Amino acid sequence: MSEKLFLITDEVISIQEVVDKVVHPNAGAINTFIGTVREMTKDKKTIYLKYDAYISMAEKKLAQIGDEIQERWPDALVAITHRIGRLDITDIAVVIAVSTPHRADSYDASRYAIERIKEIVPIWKKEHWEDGEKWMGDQLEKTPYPTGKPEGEHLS
Amino acid sequence: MSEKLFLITDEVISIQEVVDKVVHPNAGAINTFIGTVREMTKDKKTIYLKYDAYISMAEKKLAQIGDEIQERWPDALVAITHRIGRLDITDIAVVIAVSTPHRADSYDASRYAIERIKEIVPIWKKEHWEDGEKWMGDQLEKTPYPTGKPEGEHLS
Amino acid sequence: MIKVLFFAELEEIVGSRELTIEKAELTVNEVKEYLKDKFPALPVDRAMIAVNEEYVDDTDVVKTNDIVALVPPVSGG
Amino acid sequence: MIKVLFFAELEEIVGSRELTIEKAELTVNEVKEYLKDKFPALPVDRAMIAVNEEYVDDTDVVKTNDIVALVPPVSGG
Repeated sequence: MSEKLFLITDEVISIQEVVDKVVHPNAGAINTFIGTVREMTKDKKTIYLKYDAYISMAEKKLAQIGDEIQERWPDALVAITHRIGRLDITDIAVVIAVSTPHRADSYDASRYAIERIKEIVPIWKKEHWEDGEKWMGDQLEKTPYPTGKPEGEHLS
Repeated sequence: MSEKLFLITDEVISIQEVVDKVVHPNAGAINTFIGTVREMTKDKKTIYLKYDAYISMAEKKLAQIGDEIQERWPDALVAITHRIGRLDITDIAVVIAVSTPHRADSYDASRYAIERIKEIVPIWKKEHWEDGEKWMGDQLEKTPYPTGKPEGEHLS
Repeated sequence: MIKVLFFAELEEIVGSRELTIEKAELTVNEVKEYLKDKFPALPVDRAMIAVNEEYVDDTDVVKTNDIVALVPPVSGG
Repeated sequence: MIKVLFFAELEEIVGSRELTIEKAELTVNEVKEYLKDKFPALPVDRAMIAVNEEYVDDTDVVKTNDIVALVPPVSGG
């Protein structure tokens, strides 16, 4: 396993290993978010997924999310591992673990992490259905980036 | 390990085992809340804890929380394990795992579960400090139950 | 015969996890009065009462073979 | 020499994960125009641009040995 707090891997993710990275005597609460491969999205049946990433930048952006969390929740410890490659139904794609002294912050910071992953971390999912396949992320073409970078005050 | 979705145990809790109970093809998100033994609470240093429970009723009340969650979030699957006996700093006292198709619900339902555990599940914590010990739960004597049962519309 | 269970701090005050009341029927309130008489130091009014593992009201009735539990404020999680 | 990286759908359209532009300095906007000319089917304006692994503005300048990446809308998590 890797000691990295922010890791892109092509291996199966151990939840325990990610949690272990944030265990601390002053943590009373650890929230984890585990993203798994869902079979049905509306009426479409997924057979498997493939994830691709710009690995070095993705790890850097995950670390940035960790920094953003520690600015907002100074006592938080954060570890995130995202898997790439082929994933089957129920496989784990991502594990986020956040420890804090008290429980409310662990939920809020964990939620912050997954929302930010979906905004700034260069990872892409290709859905494979029985009748086709598609890179996800812009199905509605609702995400143009005319300025060349994401909008929003909290992006850097 | 036990197959029970709602379990009181005196053994070390495996996060993976609790999560495995809620993995499902239609779950895209699993939120877990892990309660660990914190060393410092304000200025007091905990040496270890002991948890006691009314085991049969506690498992029944955990199951009730599962039912309440499925009323509010019909697609949620819930598993909760709480440990009793002696626990040292950083040991896991409770693991809640909630799976849902989409992520927002997994956070909300998990948070609901931990709040309800602290209201209705007959489990008690005894703090052991260097200079004393105390059963927790009513330090401020702010929780009288003159009617013999907890108040609140959502209790049953 | 009604069985009463004590946990946590209450068990320590009573010195035992359970006792038996030799009655066939009592209201919850009567059980509480009985315990207050017998154990003046027991914070009965700060406990919830469960009968057969469900929380009850003071006016509910407890019958022979029922199991009453005093549930002090909980602190799990 | 400026290196440009393509991922996901963009890699499939270009047919390669990377290409090299033989220039010493370009604005981000000039890199985008270059790519639009070369690959008319490439949805350049729906991608974010990163230089050396940080998101940049169209007016930023790219120099020799910099690594530019086209980052289509992400879908991790």
